[in-house]
Amino acid sequence: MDFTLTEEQSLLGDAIDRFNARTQDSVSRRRRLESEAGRLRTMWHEVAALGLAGLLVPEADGGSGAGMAEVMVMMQAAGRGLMVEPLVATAVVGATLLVADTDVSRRTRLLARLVAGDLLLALAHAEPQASASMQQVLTEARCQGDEYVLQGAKSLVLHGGEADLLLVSARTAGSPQDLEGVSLFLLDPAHPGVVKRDYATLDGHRACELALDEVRVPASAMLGRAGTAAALIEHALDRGSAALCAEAVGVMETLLAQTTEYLRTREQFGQAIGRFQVLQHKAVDMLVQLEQSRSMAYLASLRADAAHREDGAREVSAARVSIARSARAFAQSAIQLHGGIGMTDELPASHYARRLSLLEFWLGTREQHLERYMHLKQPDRVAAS
Amino acid sequence: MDFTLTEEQSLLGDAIDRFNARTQDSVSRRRRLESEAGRLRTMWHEVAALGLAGLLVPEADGGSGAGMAEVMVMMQAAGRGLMVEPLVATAVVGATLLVADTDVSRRTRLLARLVAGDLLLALAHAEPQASASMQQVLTEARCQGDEYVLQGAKSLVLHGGEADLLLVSARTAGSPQDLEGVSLFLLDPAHPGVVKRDYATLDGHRACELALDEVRVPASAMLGRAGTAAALIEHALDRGSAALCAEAVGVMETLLAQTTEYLRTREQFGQAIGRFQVLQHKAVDMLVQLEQSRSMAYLASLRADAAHREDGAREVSAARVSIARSARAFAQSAIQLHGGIGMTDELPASHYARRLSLLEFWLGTREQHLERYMHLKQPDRVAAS
Amino acid sequence: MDLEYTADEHAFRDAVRDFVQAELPQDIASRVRDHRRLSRDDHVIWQDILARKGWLTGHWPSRFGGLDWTPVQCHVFDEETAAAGAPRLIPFGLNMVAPVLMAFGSPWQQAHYLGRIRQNLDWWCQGYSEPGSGSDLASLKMSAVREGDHYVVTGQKTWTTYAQHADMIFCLVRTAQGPRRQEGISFLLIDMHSAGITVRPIILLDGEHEVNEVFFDAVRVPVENLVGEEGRGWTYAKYLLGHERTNIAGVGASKREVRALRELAAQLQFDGRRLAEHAPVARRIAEIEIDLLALEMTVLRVLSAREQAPGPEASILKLRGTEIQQAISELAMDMAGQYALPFVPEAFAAGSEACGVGPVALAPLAARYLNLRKVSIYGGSNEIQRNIIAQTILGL
Amino acid sequence: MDLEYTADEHAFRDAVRDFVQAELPQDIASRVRDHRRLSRDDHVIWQDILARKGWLTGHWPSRFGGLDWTPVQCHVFDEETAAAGAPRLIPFGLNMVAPVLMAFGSPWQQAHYLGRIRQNLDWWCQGYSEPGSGSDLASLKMSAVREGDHYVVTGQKTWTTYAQHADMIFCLVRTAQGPRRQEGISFLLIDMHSAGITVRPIILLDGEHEVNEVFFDAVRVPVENLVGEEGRGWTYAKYLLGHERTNIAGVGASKREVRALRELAAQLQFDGRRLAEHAPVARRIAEIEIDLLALEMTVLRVLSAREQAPGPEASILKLRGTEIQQAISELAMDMAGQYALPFVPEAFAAGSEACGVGPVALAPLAARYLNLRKVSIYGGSNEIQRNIIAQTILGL
Repeated sequence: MDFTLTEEQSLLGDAIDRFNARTQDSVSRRRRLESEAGRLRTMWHEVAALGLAGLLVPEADGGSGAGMAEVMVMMQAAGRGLMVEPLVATAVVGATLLVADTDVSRRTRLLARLVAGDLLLALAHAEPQASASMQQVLTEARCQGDEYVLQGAKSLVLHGGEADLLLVSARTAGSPQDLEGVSLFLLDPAHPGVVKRDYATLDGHRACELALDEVRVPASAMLGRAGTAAALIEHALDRGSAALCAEAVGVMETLLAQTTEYLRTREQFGQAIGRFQVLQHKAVDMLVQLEQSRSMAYLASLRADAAHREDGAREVSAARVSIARSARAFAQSAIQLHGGIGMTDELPASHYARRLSLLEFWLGTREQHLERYMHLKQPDRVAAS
Repeated sequence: MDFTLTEEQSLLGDAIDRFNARTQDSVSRRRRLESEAGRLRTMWHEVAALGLAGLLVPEADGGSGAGMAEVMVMMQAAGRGLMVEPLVATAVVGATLLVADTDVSRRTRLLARLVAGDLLLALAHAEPQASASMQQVLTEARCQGDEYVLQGAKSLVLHGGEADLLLVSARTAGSPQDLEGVSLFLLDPAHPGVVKRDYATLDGHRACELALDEVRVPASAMLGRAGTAAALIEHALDRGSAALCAEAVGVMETLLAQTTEYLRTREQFGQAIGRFQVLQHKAVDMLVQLEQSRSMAYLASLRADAAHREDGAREVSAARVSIARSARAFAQSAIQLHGGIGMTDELPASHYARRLSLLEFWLGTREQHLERYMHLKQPDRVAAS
Repeated sequence: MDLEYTADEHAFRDAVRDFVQAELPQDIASRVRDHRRLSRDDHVIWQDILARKGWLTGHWPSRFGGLDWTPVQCHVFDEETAAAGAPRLIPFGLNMVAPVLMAFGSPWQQAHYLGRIRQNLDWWCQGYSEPGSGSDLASLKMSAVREGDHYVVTGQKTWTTYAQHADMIFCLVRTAQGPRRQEGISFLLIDMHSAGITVRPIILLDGEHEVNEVFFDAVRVPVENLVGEEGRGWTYAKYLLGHERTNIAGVGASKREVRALRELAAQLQFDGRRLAEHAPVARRIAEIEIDLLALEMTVLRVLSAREQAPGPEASILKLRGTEIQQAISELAMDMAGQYALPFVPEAFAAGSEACGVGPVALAPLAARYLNLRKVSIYGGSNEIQRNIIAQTILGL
Repeated sequence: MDLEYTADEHAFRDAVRDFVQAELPQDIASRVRDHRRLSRDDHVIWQDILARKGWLTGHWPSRFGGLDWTPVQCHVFDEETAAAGAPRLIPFGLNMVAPVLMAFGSPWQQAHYLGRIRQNLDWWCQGYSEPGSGSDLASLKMSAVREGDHYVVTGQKTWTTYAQHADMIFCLVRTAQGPRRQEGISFLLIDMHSAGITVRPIILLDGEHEVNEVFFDAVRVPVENLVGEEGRGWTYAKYLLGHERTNIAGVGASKREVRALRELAAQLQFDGRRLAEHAPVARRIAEIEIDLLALEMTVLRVLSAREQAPGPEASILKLRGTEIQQAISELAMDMAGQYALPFVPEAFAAGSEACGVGPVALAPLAARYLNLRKVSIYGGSNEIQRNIIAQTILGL
């Protein structure tokens, strides 16, 4: 059992920190987000040049051939710098799906574009109907000759607006809650019948709603075998979840540093407010939340790396739940300890608090992950064994 | 709307406080509890002499003709003095039931004994099977000629061991969850077939388990009409619940005073520990819990006084839930603020904390009251209107 | 002891309910209920309606044109107007500067300013906080120098709620330097339209523009706008805090919000059932409802206990009131699930049902959750409230 | 980075599991699992079994007769023994005085006392706290006056866990008065069978006798029982706190307790269904389980990060460990429902299934809840732990 990072991993984190110090600030962040894809894409090429876009792509395909440990390092740094680039959508979830493509020539072609930073991806899986299960798929794909006709709606497609290629889950057989019968399609967002509603999210990212009305795609648009995509999607989402866990840790790191710095320098009643015991203890609880979250981010990353196993899924959801609870309390304390200034958009800390507060709603809400945790069978031994 | 006590009510509280100052201390309390009924009974005569046994008995029957406002005053004082006398069992729940007796001569005779302090009562209603409903009755009373044969088991009969007369709920018709079909029987604890298991409870009171094996009683042992006792029992238990609410407030009053006194006098690191902001804020939260509980005790008392109505029941359960939550946190803080000494049996504060911690399990647990609250229909306007 | 409302109080409730039903514009009410942004006009229109009825200042003493409402009447009024979706009354004139003027104002100030407040002619704001002063109010620096029959005011206020709408501001200013910081503070009424005043918006983390910085550059204020004596401003400010008739616990609005939670839970689906049947949600609603009931009883107890305004008990009401408001907003956001995420500013505006993403009621919930973080900070942070209780009630 | 156990660690786990299964007396294990009272013998028998195997001191360095277990091995050992229902090891000799003797003890002390601890020959207890000293340990007063080759010790210790069973006590005593209270404190080993020692029980609020007052009336202690130098006791005490190898987070025992919660929930009925299907209970169990998983990962992280003992991170482990222990005991009491109430002391003793009221597993749960209030108080209260973290890690 070993929690230490390799030198390479540490260097990766440092490189991203340096990159962020140069590029990430409130103004440029907002500009990138509010602009159309152009500006975002320029930055994404720089991100790709750091090796981040192809982090999970095998070396044989031109990528870094890294695993979830490196994703954890990357996402912690992304959190520290509050990056708004679509790392989770493209480099983690998207890459995991593309790597699994069995159409070798397409796989090679797309991975090359991915690694080069020329391909933004988005998984369109969640749907408007709230459900305890993250695996519910109502969207249908009817087989007609050598075509499939997609019909349905997708919600909260992370960075779907900017994506060059959508990965859409749809049901080719079975009923909404079945694991069997879910297939995955590669879809050009400009395809006839695809209606996108693109919007900003409160935590500084972007998403879209997707309406699919009689969207006809060739059978070859399918990734993998018909009806067998559920496990792959779950695995990709678990990797996305692990990435969010790591990002939360990074966000907390910066936010705790900002908060303690404020406590040390802000004076009231003739002394630094960090001298007040109640504020000290609140900051201590933040540290405890951070350290628990860090532990859970390790667990999630390592479990999402292994071949997808049931106890892996359970522990990824445990990590999401644990970090969601910590993050909620942590963000509340950070704002409270900053006082009025912590409520303002002017202060970077409030952006970190906002991201931290909303993170738990992406890729399965806390409620969904808790239900999933409770319903997955407990293995004989729970932790790390 | 008026929350002020009358002068008479204030005097009642003062009289009980004086009585407790004279009679209630850890040693005598323990002796009374550990002894057989004798010693307890001597004290009970003194309690009766204060007018407490017959507080709810109409003046025409020799009682004080008081209402739940006076019960609130009495129970707050009982809580302040940590009385272990069976006020709830006899003077509140028992008296409420006896007053409803339709057999006039028996009613007159028993109420006279009650007022004089010569009659200890216990309602045997709860049963061993855990249920969300407080109204479940599995114990059966089969009618055989002009007799009933009782068969079943009762649990946690508050002060059942000392009682001269048991009031036993049993089903003469219907199925376990039905409100219809529940009857109430007066039962001599020495009756053949009645097996009592008497024991102390962790919060310094006593209770018994009751096994009823082919217990034959005459039809006249029934109180009220067959099958109609559920509403009466519910009303009596709601009054008992209101009394427990008021007692919790009294316990908190003393315990908060003991705690703040300790904070003011105990020194550590060269100053009174009450100077530490974290401890101050914990004490403040205790005060807030006390004041919220006080408000809810008012509400419970007044609602349990009125003719029994559905929104009354709902608000009594709301009060029990609210006070249970406050009491749990309050007792924990009281112990924590006292440190090690708060853990010891030697310190009176620990007895108060123990009572406060366990109160929520009597006459319906917090869980049962919360379920009841949620299942009773919400009236158009909730509070105090 | 009697917790039932009297017949008079019931009659009053009916009168308020009938009036609100007849007079409150429905478009305003629906914006309030749906947590949309309110315009200056929304507030002014509703306050004008109340002013015409005399109810804007029903809680004022009759000698200042009020109706001598009892505390219970005030509570009933708050509850009924909030339930119907009325905007909260802007308190700065009605409940903050007014009591100070009644106690310490000159006859001219009373006649002029109280009259205009009663008729809803001026929008007031509060000039207390300064950059760096925060909870430590007495450290304020904004100076007022006497020149003839004017004060010349220079400095800065911050966190000034609705300064962008205001006609008047009441300010604590420093008129003298002394060893005790509380001395040398004066209480000044300043016309927001004066030359030299600049208002700069502060955008909150939910994108809302509620508070501002207000800059004063040699603003000339007539001396008749000094309240009471020079140098006694700190005393008046403390008096204000103690006599603020604002419904500090916010019970009426929270009751409306809890009803909204119930309605939302009844509408939304989760796993094909109503969210209201999802045990964890049902339980959280019930527990908040019970907390709110306990708070309401405490408010009534405090109000009934004395004719005059509550002292440190107000801190208890503020603590619990804000904790409950935050708990409601937290549950609401949780109920929104993934639809907590979208941020479509147009969806916050009036009549914009078409713009949102997901069920329209969900659009503002996460922003509202973030916005309500403020209630445990402003008006004396909850830490300060606990300090006050520890010192004044517990004697620690 | 690799969170899987190595093959060696798996083999070690299997060895521990097999040994415990073969050797742990079942009557002792069932008393532990059912929260019954343990006798002195229960502890001694189990520790003797471990001592014979060499595992009582597996975590000690080999030069003192230990097995040089890695931190991960220690964790595995704790987890497996706790899971099987082994009594916790009495830490005062093994994990508290031992590291001090290894670092500062004389060769004779090391040979004599460490040897006897390894063989489980002495039951040790800890003499730190005094009446009035509480968290402010340096205020201690018990005096030791040098007379020839003895110290004469007079004073009182309190909160002394299992003093009634102990053969030896290690004490902080005052050998000199000085301006700095920390100076003048010495570290002394005292035979509990010495003349002049009286042990008085302190009964806790759950009726349990765990702690004691210990009175010292001119007790004569040979000077060779002074550890290190006179007047340096405070340094040794701080070293002890930093090197305490006690499993401060109690993960193994808490995992056993969570399993017990699950079993209880599967047995008990509520409304005719298993309590495990009652959503609020199922959810609380899940949340505790998740908290415990996070704690376990943190323990492993801290243990793996360094060969030497954790510093201020230990405070984090203590905080979360005790919070989780208390949360488990709270849920267990709630699950007992009305059967939380009966207090039948005989039901706490061994083999007393017949005496209880209600389901036998429920009898000790409320008393245990009350008893576990202590864990956030002793060993440095959780407030003190937070102070430590604020100062040493956050630099506030």
